[in-house]
Amino acid sequence: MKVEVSLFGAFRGHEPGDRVALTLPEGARVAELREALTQHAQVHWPAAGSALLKYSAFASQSDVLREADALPADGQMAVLPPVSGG
Amino acid sequence: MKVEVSLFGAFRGHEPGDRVALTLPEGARVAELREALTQHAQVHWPAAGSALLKYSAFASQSDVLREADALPADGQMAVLPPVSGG
Amino acid sequence: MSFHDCVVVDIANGRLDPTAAFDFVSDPGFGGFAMFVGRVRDLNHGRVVTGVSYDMFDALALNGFRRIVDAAYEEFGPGIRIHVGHAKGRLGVGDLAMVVAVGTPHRDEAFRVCRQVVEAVKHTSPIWKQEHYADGDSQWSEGCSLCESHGSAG
Amino acid sequence: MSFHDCVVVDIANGRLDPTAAFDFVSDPGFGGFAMFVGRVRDLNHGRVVTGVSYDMFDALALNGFRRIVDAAYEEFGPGIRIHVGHAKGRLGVGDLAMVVAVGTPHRDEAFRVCRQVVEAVKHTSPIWKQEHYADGDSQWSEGCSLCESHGSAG
Repeated sequence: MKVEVSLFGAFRGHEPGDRVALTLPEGARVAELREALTQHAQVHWPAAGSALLKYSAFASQSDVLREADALPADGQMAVLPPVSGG
Repeated sequence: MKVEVSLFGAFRGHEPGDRVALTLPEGARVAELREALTQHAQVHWPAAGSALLKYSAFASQSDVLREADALPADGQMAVLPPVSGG
Repeated sequence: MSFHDCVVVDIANGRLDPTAAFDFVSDPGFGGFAMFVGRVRDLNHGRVVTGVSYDMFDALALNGFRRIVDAAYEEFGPGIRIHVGHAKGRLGVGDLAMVVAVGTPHRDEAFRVCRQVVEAVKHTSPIWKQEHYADGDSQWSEGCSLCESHGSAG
Repeated sequence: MSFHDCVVVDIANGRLDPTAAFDFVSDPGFGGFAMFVGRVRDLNHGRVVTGVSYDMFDALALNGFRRIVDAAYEEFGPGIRIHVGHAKGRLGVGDLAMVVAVGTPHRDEAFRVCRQVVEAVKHTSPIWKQEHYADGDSQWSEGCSLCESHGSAG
Protein backbone atom coordinates (compact mmCIF):
# COMPACT_ATOMS: atom_id res chain seq x y z
CA MET A 1 0.00 0.00 0.00
CA LYS A 2 1.00 3.60 -0.63
CA VAL A 3 1.40 5.56 2.59
CA GLU A 4 1.82 9.32 2.74
CA VAL A 5 3.24 10.66 6.00
CA SER A 6 2.78 14.32 6.88
CA LEU A 7 5.55 16.01 8.85
CA PHE A 8 4.97 18.46 11.68
CA GLY A 9 7.04 20.54 14.08
CA ALA A 10 10.74 19.73 14.05
CA PHE A 11 10.23 17.35 11.10
CA ARG A 12 9.07 20.16 8.85
CA GLY A 13 11.56 21.04 6.17
CA HIS A 14 13.04 17.54 6.10
CA GLU A 15 11.10 16.77 2.90
CA PRO A 16 9.73 18.91 0.07
CA GLY A 17 6.06 19.63 0.81
CA ASP A 18 6.56 18.26 4.35
CA ARG A 19 5.47 14.79 3.23
CA VAL A 20 7.12 11.41 2.67
CA ALA A 21 5.64 8.76 0.36
CA LEU A 22 6.45 5.19 1.35
CA THR A 23 5.31 1.82 0.05
CA LEU A 24 4.39 -0.79 2.66
CA PRO A 25 2.87 -4.28 2.51
CA GLU A 26 -0.93 -4.34 2.35
CA GLY A 27 -2.42 -4.34 5.91
CA ALA A 28 0.74 -2.90 7.43
CA ARG A 29 0.71 -1.74 11.04
CA VAL A 30 2.13 1.36 12.70
CA ALA A 31 5.24 -0.55 13.84
CA GLU A 32 6.09 -1.32 10.23
CA LEU A 33 5.58 2.29 9.19
CA ARG A 34 7.88 3.37 12.02
CA GLU A 35 10.54 0.95 10.82
CA ALA A 36 10.23 2.06 7.20
CA LEU A 37 10.30 5.75 8.09
CA THR A 38 13.31 5.22 10.35
CA GLN A 39 15.22 3.61 7.51
CA HIS A 40 14.23 6.47 5.22
CA ALA A 41 15.26 9.04 7.83
CA GLN A 42 18.67 7.45 8.41
CA VAL A 43 19.44 8.02 4.74
CA HIS A 44 17.70 11.31 4.02
CA TRP A 45 17.31 13.26 7.29
CA PRO A 46 19.78 14.95 9.63
CA ALA A 47 20.85 12.81 12.58
CA ALA A 48 18.75 14.78 15.07
CA GLY A 49 15.60 14.25 13.02
CA SER A 50 16.24 10.57 12.81
CA ALA A 51 16.83 10.29 16.57
CA LEU A 52 13.61 12.22 17.31
CA LEU A 53 11.58 9.54 15.52
CA LYS A 54 12.04 7.23 18.51
CA TYR A 55 9.98 9.62 20.67
CA SER A 56 7.42 10.36 18.00
CA ALA A 57 3.91 9.01 17.64
CA PHE A 58 1.91 8.20 14.53
CA ALA A 59 -1.61 9.32 13.80
CA SER A 60 -4.32 8.98 11.20
CA GLN A 61 -6.40 12.04 10.32
CA SER A 62 -8.52 11.50 13.45
CA ASP A 63 -6.56 9.45 16.03
CA VAL A 64 -3.17 8.81 17.50
CA LEU A 65 -2.53 5.13 16.74
CA ARG A 66 -0.65 2.45 18.69
CA GLU A 67 2.17 0.33 17.34
CA ALA A 68 -0.10 -2.64 16.71
CA ASP A 69 -2.86 -0.65 14.97
CA ALA A 70 -3.34 -1.20 11.26
CA LEU A 71 -2.74 1.78 9.01
CA PRO A 72 -5.92 3.39 7.64
CA ALA A 73 -7.08 2.30 4.19
CA ASP A 74 -6.54 5.79 2.76
CA GLY A 75 -2.84 5.61 3.67
CA GLN A 76 -2.91 9.15 5.07
CA MET A 77 -0.69 9.28 8.17
CA ALA A 78 1.21 11.84 10.22
CA VAL A 79 4.29 11.54 12.38
CA LEU A 80 4.05 13.56 15.59
CA PRO A 81 7.19 14.63 17.43
CA PRO A 82 6.81 15.37 21.16
CA VAL A 83 4.18 18.09 21.54
CA SER A 84 4.66 21.53 23.11
CA GLY A 85 1.44 23.50 22.77
CA GLY A 86 -0.01 26.06 25.15
CA MET B 1 -14.47 54.97 77.63
CA LYS B 2 -17.13 55.52 75.00
CA VAL B 3 -17.19 52.75 72.43
CA GLU B 4 -19.18 52.89 69.23
CA VAL B 5 -19.78 49.54 67.54
CA SER B 6 -20.74 49.42 63.85
CA LEU B 7 -23.06 46.64 62.76
CA PHE B 8 -22.67 44.70 59.50
CA GLY B 9 -24.43 41.89 57.67
CA ALA B 10 -27.11 40.12 59.72
CA PHE B 11 -26.67 42.66 62.54
CA ARG B 12 -27.81 45.52 60.34
CA GLY B 13 -31.20 46.82 61.30
CA HIS B 14 -30.86 45.80 64.93
CA GLU B 15 -30.08 49.42 65.89
CA PRO B 16 -30.95 52.80 64.40
CA GLY B 17 -28.03 53.90 62.21
CA ASP B 18 -26.54 50.41 62.53
CA ARG B 19 -24.49 51.47 65.54
CA VAL B 20 -24.49 50.79 69.28
CA ALA B 21 -22.90 53.15 71.79
CA LEU B 22 -21.58 51.47 74.94
CA THR B 23 -19.61 52.70 77.91
CA LEU B 24 -16.73 50.50 79.09
CA PRO B 25 -13.94 50.89 81.66
CA GLU B 26 -10.87 52.80 80.41
CA GLY B 27 -8.40 50.35 78.80
CA ALA B 28 -11.08 47.72 78.18
CA ARG B 29 -10.28 44.72 76.00
CA VAL B 30 -12.24 42.99 73.27
CA ALA B 31 -13.49 40.33 75.70
CA GLU B 32 -15.14 43.02 77.81
CA LEU B 33 -16.73 44.60 74.76
CA ARG B 34 -18.07 41.20 73.73
CA GLU B 35 -19.58 40.74 77.20
CA ALA B 36 -21.15 44.20 77.22
CA LEU B 37 -22.55 43.84 73.70
CA THR B 38 -23.94 40.40 74.56
CA GLN B 39 -25.81 41.84 77.54
CA HIS B 40 -27.11 44.66 75.38
CA ALA B 41 -28.17 42.20 72.66
CA GLN B 42 -30.02 39.94 75.09
CA VAL B 43 -32.23 42.88 76.01
CA HIS B 44 -32.59 44.73 72.70
CA TRP B 45 -31.97 42.28 69.84
CA PRO B 46 -33.90 39.29 68.49
CA ALA B 47 -32.74 35.92 69.87
CA ALA B 48 -31.03 34.96 66.59
CA GLY B 49 -28.95 38.12 66.58
CA SER B 50 -27.88 37.55 70.14
CA ALA B 51 -26.87 33.93 69.40
CA LEU B 52 -24.87 35.00 66.35
CA LEU B 53 -22.64 37.18 68.56
CA LYS B 54 -20.89 34.06 69.82
CA TYR B 55 -19.51 33.39 66.33
CA SER B 56 -18.73 37.01 65.58
CA ALA B 57 -15.38 38.76 65.62
CA PHE B 58 -14.49 42.33 66.59
CA ALA B 59 -12.41 44.74 64.57
CA SER B 60 -10.98 48.23 64.70
CA GLN B 61 -10.97 50.31 61.52
CA SER B 62 -7.89 48.44 60.28
CA ASP B 63 -7.63 45.05 61.98
CA VAL B 64 -9.58 42.12 63.33
CA LEU B 65 -8.72 42.03 67.03
CA ARG B 66 -8.32 39.13 69.46
CA GLU B 67 -10.14 38.76 72.76
CA ALA B 68 -7.15 39.99 74.77
CA ASP B 69 -6.43 43.03 72.58
CA ALA B 70 -7.13 46.45 74.03
CA LEU B 71 -9.80 48.52 72.32
CA PRO B 72 -8.42 51.37 70.18
CA ALA B 73 -8.22 54.82 71.78
CA ASP B 74 -10.77 56.26 69.35
CA GLY B 75 -13.38 53.76 70.54
CA GLN B 76 -14.42 52.97 66.94
CA MET B 77 -15.18 49.25 66.68
CA ALA B 78 -17.13 46.90 64.46
CA VAL B 79 -18.73 43.55 65.15
CA LEU B 80 -18.30 41.08 62.29
CA PRO B 81 -20.70 38.15 61.90
CA PRO B 82 -19.35 35.14 59.95
CA VAL B 83 -18.33 36.34 56.49
CA SER B 84 -19.73 35.17 53.16
CA GLY B 85 -18.14 37.17 50.37
CA GLY B 86 -17.26 36.09 46.84
CA MET C 1 6.94 48.03 45.04
CA SER C 2 4.65 45.13 44.27
CA PHE C 3 2.20 45.26 41.41
CA HIS C 4 -1.22 44.70 42.79
CA ASP C 5 -4.52 46.38 42.52
CA CYS C 6 -7.26 45.92 45.09
CA VAL C 7 -10.63 47.52 44.48
CA VAL C 8 -14.13 47.64 45.88
CA VAL C 9 -16.77 48.70 43.38
CA ASP C 10 -20.19 49.89 44.53
CA ILE C 11 -22.69 48.56 42.00
CA ALA C 12 -24.39 51.95 42.17
CA ASN C 13 -21.28 53.53 40.64
CA GLY C 14 -19.80 50.91 38.34
CA ARG C 15 -19.03 47.31 37.53
CA LEU C 16 -16.10 44.98 37.96
CA ASP C 17 -14.17 44.75 34.71
CA PRO C 18 -12.45 41.41 33.95
CA THR C 19 -10.82 42.82 30.80
CA ALA C 20 -9.23 45.68 32.73
CA ALA C 21 -8.14 43.20 35.42
CA PHE C 22 -6.50 41.02 32.77
CA ASP C 23 -4.76 44.04 31.26
CA PHE C 24 -3.52 45.11 34.69
CA VAL C 25 -1.78 41.80 35.34
CA SER C 26 -0.20 41.68 31.87
CA ASP C 27 3.54 41.89 31.37
CA PRO C 28 5.81 40.87 28.45
CA GLY C 29 7.61 38.51 30.83
CA PHE C 30 4.47 36.58 31.74
CA GLY C 31 3.27 33.44 29.99
CA GLY C 32 0.51 32.33 32.41
CA PHE C 33 -2.66 34.17 33.35
CA ALA C 34 -5.39 32.80 35.57
CA MET C 35 -8.63 34.55 36.33
CA PHE C 36 -11.58 33.77 38.54
CA VAL C 37 -14.92 35.50 38.26
CA GLY C 38 -17.75 34.99 40.72
CA ARG C 39 -21.26 35.91 39.57
CA VAL C 40 -24.70 35.88 41.14
CA ARG C 41 -26.56 32.75 40.08
CA ASP C 42 -30.29 32.21 39.83
CA LEU C 43 -30.60 29.28 42.21
CA ASN C 44 -29.13 28.43 45.62
CA HIS C 45 -30.01 25.43 47.75
CA GLY C 46 -33.04 24.92 45.52
CA ARG C 47 -34.44 28.44 45.99
CA VAL C 48 -34.91 30.82 43.08
CA VAL C 49 -32.62 33.80 43.67
CA THR C 50 -33.47 37.20 42.18
CA GLY C 51 -30.45 39.07 43.51
CA VAL C 52 -27.80 39.36 46.20
CA SER C 53 -26.89 42.29 48.42
CA TYR C 54 -23.25 42.47 49.46
CA ASP C 55 -22.52 44.38 52.64
CA MET C 56 -18.89 45.25 53.25
CA PHE C 57 -16.64 46.93 55.81
CA ASP C 58 -14.69 48.65 53.04
CA ALA C 59 -11.56 49.87 54.83
CA LEU C 60 -11.00 46.58 56.61
CA ALA C 61 -11.75 44.58 53.43
CA LEU C 62 -9.19 46.53 51.41
CA ASN C 63 -6.63 46.07 54.20
CA GLY C 64 -7.34 42.36 54.06
CA PHE C 65 -7.01 42.20 50.27
CA ARG C 66 -3.60 43.83 50.53
CA ARG C 67 -2.52 41.32 53.18
CA ILE C 68 -3.69 38.46 51.01
CA VAL C 69 -1.72 39.65 48.00
CA ASP C 70 1.30 40.41 50.20
CA ALA C 71 1.20 36.82 51.44
CA ALA C 72 1.20 35.64 47.82
CA TYR C 73 4.22 37.83 47.01
CA GLU C 74 5.94 36.45 50.09
CA GLU C 75 5.34 32.89 48.89
CA PHE C 76 5.69 33.24 45.12
CA GLY C 77 8.11 36.15 44.86
CA PRO C 78 7.61 39.74 43.79
CA GLY C 79 7.67 39.06 40.04
CA ILE C 80 3.95 38.45 39.65
CA ARG C 81 0.89 40.70 39.34
CA ILE C 82 -2.42 40.35 41.14
CA HIS C 83 -5.76 42.08 40.85
CA VAL C 84 -8.51 41.61 43.45
CA GLY C 85 -11.90 43.21 42.98
CA HIS C 86 -15.18 42.77 44.85
CA ALA C 87 -18.56 44.37 44.29
CA LYS C 88 -20.88 45.75 46.96
CA GLY C 89 -24.54 46.73 46.94
CA ARG C 90 -27.53 45.03 45.37
CA LEU C 91 -26.53 42.78 42.46
CA GLY C 92 -28.83 41.04 40.02
CA VAL C 93 -28.47 37.52 38.58
CA GLY C 94 -25.40 37.38 36.34
CA ASP C 95 -23.78 40.45 37.91
CA LEU C 96 -20.11 40.11 38.77
CA ALA C 97 -19.42 39.78 42.50
CA MET C 98 -15.71 39.12 42.47
CA VAL C 99 -12.78 39.15 40.06
CA VAL C 100 -9.30 37.83 40.81
CA ALA C 101 -6.70 37.95 38.03
CA VAL C 102 -3.09 36.79 38.28
CA GLY C 103 -0.21 37.09 35.82
CA THR C 104 3.00 35.08 36.32
CA PRO C 105 5.90 33.82 34.23
CA HIS C 106 4.60 30.22 34.26
CA ARG C 107 1.14 28.70 34.42
CA ASP C 108 1.45 26.63 37.59
CA GLU C 109 2.04 29.73 39.72
CA ALA C 110 -0.84 31.53 38.03
CA PHE C 111 -3.31 28.77 38.92
CA ARG C 112 -2.03 28.38 42.46
CA VAL C 113 -1.92 32.09 43.31
CA CYS C 114 -5.37 32.66 41.81
CA ARG C 115 -6.95 29.86 43.82
CA GLN C 116 -5.20 30.86 47.02
CA VAL C 117 -6.26 34.49 46.72
CA VAL C 118 -9.88 33.57 45.92
CA GLU C 119 -10.15 31.26 48.93
CA ALA C 120 -8.54 33.80 51.25
CA VAL C 121 -10.85 36.59 50.09
CA LYS C 122 -13.90 34.39 50.57
CA HIS C 123 -12.87 33.11 53.99
CA THR C 124 -11.40 36.20 55.62
CA SER C 125 -12.86 39.36 54.05
CA PRO C 126 -15.46 41.35 56.00
CA ILE C 127 -18.10 40.89 53.32
CA TRP C 128 -21.62 39.60 53.88
CA LYS C 129 -24.06 38.19 51.37
CA GLN C 130 -27.81 38.55 51.64
CA GLU C 131 -29.77 36.51 49.12
CA HIS C 132 -33.12 37.74 47.82
CA TYR C 133 -35.59 35.09 46.71
CA ALA C 134 -38.40 35.04 44.17
CA ASP C 135 -40.93 34.56 46.99
CA GLY C 136 -39.95 37.95 48.48
CA ASP C 137 -37.95 36.51 51.35
CA SER C 138 -34.33 37.50 52.00
CA GLN C 139 -31.67 35.75 54.01
CA TRP C 140 -28.10 36.43 55.13
CA SER C 141 -25.87 33.54 54.09
CA GLU C 142 -24.14 31.43 56.67
CA GLY C 143 -20.45 32.06 56.54
CA CYS C 144 -17.00 31.66 57.99
CA SER C 145 -16.43 32.87 61.52
CA LEU C 146 -13.42 35.18 61.73
CA CYS C 147 -12.92 34.26 65.39
CA GLU C 148 -11.08 31.00 64.77
CA SER C 149 -8.65 32.30 62.22
CA HIS C 150 -7.73 35.24 64.44
CA GLY C 151 -7.44 33.60 67.83
CA SER C 152 -9.75 32.49 70.59
CA ALA C 153 -13.28 33.75 70.90
CA GLY C 154 -15.35 33.90 74.08
CA MET D 1 -25.82 18.05 23.83
CA SER D 2 -22.94 19.42 25.81
CA PHE D 3 -21.99 23.08 25.72
CA HIS D 4 -18.47 23.37 24.55
CA ASP D 5 -16.64 25.32 21.96
CA CYS D 6 -13.27 24.24 20.58
CA VAL D 7 -11.49 26.52 18.16
CA VAL D 8 -8.20 26.91 16.37
CA VAL D 9 -7.41 30.45 15.26
CA ASP D 10 -4.78 31.15 12.63
CA ILE D 11 -3.05 34.36 13.69
CA ALA D 12 -3.16 35.41 10.02
CA ASN D 13 -6.95 35.52 10.22
CA GLY D 14 -7.78 36.55 13.78
CA ARG D 15 -7.06 36.46 17.48
CA LEU D 16 -8.21 34.45 20.44
CA ASP D 17 -10.83 36.41 22.35
CA PRO D 18 -10.99 35.87 26.13
CA THR D 19 -14.08 38.08 26.45
CA ALA D 20 -15.98 36.00 23.90
CA ALA D 21 -14.78 32.84 25.65
CA PHE D 22 -16.07 34.14 28.97
CA ASP D 23 -19.41 35.05 27.40
CA PHE D 24 -19.67 31.61 25.83
CA VAL D 25 -19.35 29.83 29.18
CA SER D 26 -21.83 32.14 30.93
CA ASP D 27 -25.16 30.90 32.24
CA PRO D 28 -27.58 32.31 34.83
CA GLY D 29 -27.10 29.11 36.84
CA PHE D 30 -23.35 29.49 37.13
CA GLY D 31 -21.56 31.18 40.01
CA GLY D 32 -17.96 30.20 39.25
CA PHE D 33 -15.87 31.04 36.20
CA ALA D 34 -12.23 30.15 35.75
CA MET D 35 -10.12 31.18 32.81
CA PHE D 36 -6.56 30.48 31.76
CA VAL D 37 -4.74 32.47 29.12
CA GLY D 38 -1.32 31.54 27.80
CA ARG D 39 0.71 34.27 26.09
CA VAL D 40 4.08 34.47 24.40
CA ARG D 41 6.65 35.86 26.80
CA ASP D 42 9.84 37.71 26.03
CA LEU D 43 12.28 35.38 27.76
CA ASN D 44 12.69 31.61 28.00
CA HIS D 45 15.54 29.75 29.66
CA GLY D 46 17.46 33.01 29.70
CA ARG D 47 17.15 33.70 25.96
CA VAL D 48 15.41 36.78 24.59
CA VAL D 49 12.39 35.59 22.61
CA THR D 50 10.99 37.70 19.77
CA GLY D 51 8.17 35.39 18.78
CA VAL D 52 6.83 31.86 18.65
CA SER D 53 5.54 29.85 15.70
CA TYR D 54 2.87 27.30 16.54
CA ASP D 55 2.53 24.40 14.13
CA MET D 56 -0.60 22.30 14.48
CA PHE D 57 -2.28 19.23 13.03
CA ASP D 58 -5.64 20.98 13.05
CA ALA D 59 -8.11 18.14 12.56
CA LEU D 60 -6.43 15.91 15.11
CA ALA D 61 -6.05 18.80 17.57
CA LEU D 62 -9.74 19.65 17.39
CA ASN D 63 -10.63 15.99 17.86
CA GLY D 64 -8.39 15.96 20.92
CA PHE D 65 -9.94 19.13 22.35
CA ARG D 66 -13.36 17.53 22.06
CA ARG D 67 -12.16 14.39 23.81
CA ILE D 68 -10.67 16.49 26.60
CA VAL D 69 -13.89 18.38 27.19
CA ASP D 70 -15.91 15.17 26.91
CA ALA D 71 -13.73 13.67 29.65
CA ALA D 72 -14.49 16.72 31.81
CA TYR D 73 -18.25 16.32 31.22
CA GLU D 74 -17.92 12.66 32.09
CA GLU D 75 -16.23 13.52 35.39
CA PHE D 76 -18.02 16.73 36.38
CA GLY D 77 -21.42 16.22 34.76
CA PRO D 78 -23.04 17.83 31.76
CA GLY D 79 -24.13 21.02 33.53
CA ILE D 80 -20.95 23.00 32.86
CA ARG D 81 -19.58 24.94 29.89
CA ILE D 82 -16.09 24.81 28.45
CA HIS D 83 -14.26 26.82 25.81
CA VAL D 84 -10.88 25.73 24.43
CA GLY D 85 -9.02 27.90 21.94
CA HIS D 86 -5.49 27.70 20.58
CA ALA D 87 -3.67 29.94 18.12
CA LYS D 88 -1.45 28.81 15.26
CA GLY D 89 1.06 30.62 13.09
CA ARG D 90 3.72 33.17 14.00
CA LEU D 91 2.90 34.99 17.25
CA GLY D 92 4.68 37.98 18.71
CA VAL D 93 5.49 38.64 22.38
CA GLY D 94 2.25 39.19 24.30
CA ASP D 95 0.09 37.45 21.69
CA LEU D 96 -2.44 34.97 23.03
CA ALA D 97 -1.49 31.34 22.41
CA MET D 98 -4.24 29.59 24.35
CA VAL D 99 -7.50 30.36 26.12
CA VAL D 100 -9.46 27.95 28.30
CA ALA D 101 -12.62 29.21 29.97
CA VAL D 102 -14.94 27.23 32.21
CA GLY D 103 -18.31 28.09 33.73
CA THR D 104 -19.82 25.96 36.50
CA PRO D 105 -22.38 26.31 39.29
CA HIS D 106 -19.64 26.43 41.99
CA ARG D 107 -16.07 27.69 42.04
CA ASP D 108 -14.26 24.50 43.01
CA GLU D 109 -15.37 22.72 39.82
CA ALA D 110 -14.46 25.76 37.73
CA PHE D 111 -10.88 25.76 39.01
CA ARG D 112 -10.47 22.00 38.70
CA VAL D 113 -11.95 21.67 35.23
CA CYS D 114 -9.93 24.62 33.94
CA ARG D 115 -6.65 23.23 35.23
CA GLN D 116 -7.39 19.73 33.99
CA VAL D 117 -8.28 20.94 30.49
CA VAL D 118 -5.21 23.18 30.26
CA GLU D 119 -2.86 20.36 31.26
CA ALA D 120 -4.51 17.90 28.89
CA VAL D 121 -4.31 20.33 25.97
CA LYS D 122 -0.65 21.02 26.65
CA HIS D 123 0.32 17.38 27.11
CA THR D 124 -1.71 15.67 24.41
CA SER D 125 -2.53 18.11 21.60
CA PRO D 126 -0.63 17.83 18.30
CA ILE D 127 0.79 21.34 18.59
CA TRP D 128 4.45 22.30 18.28
CA LYS D 129 6.16 25.46 19.43
CA GLN D 130 9.15 26.97 17.68
CA GLU D 131 10.78 29.83 19.55
CA HIS D 132 12.47 32.65 17.69
CA TYR D 133 15.30 34.43 19.47
CA ALA D 134 16.72 37.92 19.30
CA ASP D 135 20.00 36.55 17.94
CA GLY D 136 18.19 35.23 14.84
CA ASP D 137 18.24 31.60 15.93
CA SER D 138 15.07 29.50 16.15
CA GLN D 139 14.41 26.29 18.02
CA TRP D 140 11.60 23.77 18.35
CA SER D 141 10.74 23.32 22.03
CA GLU D 142 11.23 19.99 23.69
CA GLY D 143 7.88 18.50 24.51
CA CYS D 144 5.78 15.59 25.67
CA SER D 145 6.02 12.38 23.72
CA LEU D 146 2.60 11.09 22.72
CA CYS D 147 3.91 7.52 22.59
CA GLU D 148 3.71 6.85 26.32
CA SER D 149 0.21 8.12 26.83
CA HIS D 150 -1.07 6.08 23.88
CA GLY D 151 0.66 2.76 24.40
CA SER D 152 4.03 1.26 23.65
CA ALA D 153 6.41 2.79 21.17
CA GLY D 154 9.07 0.90 19.19
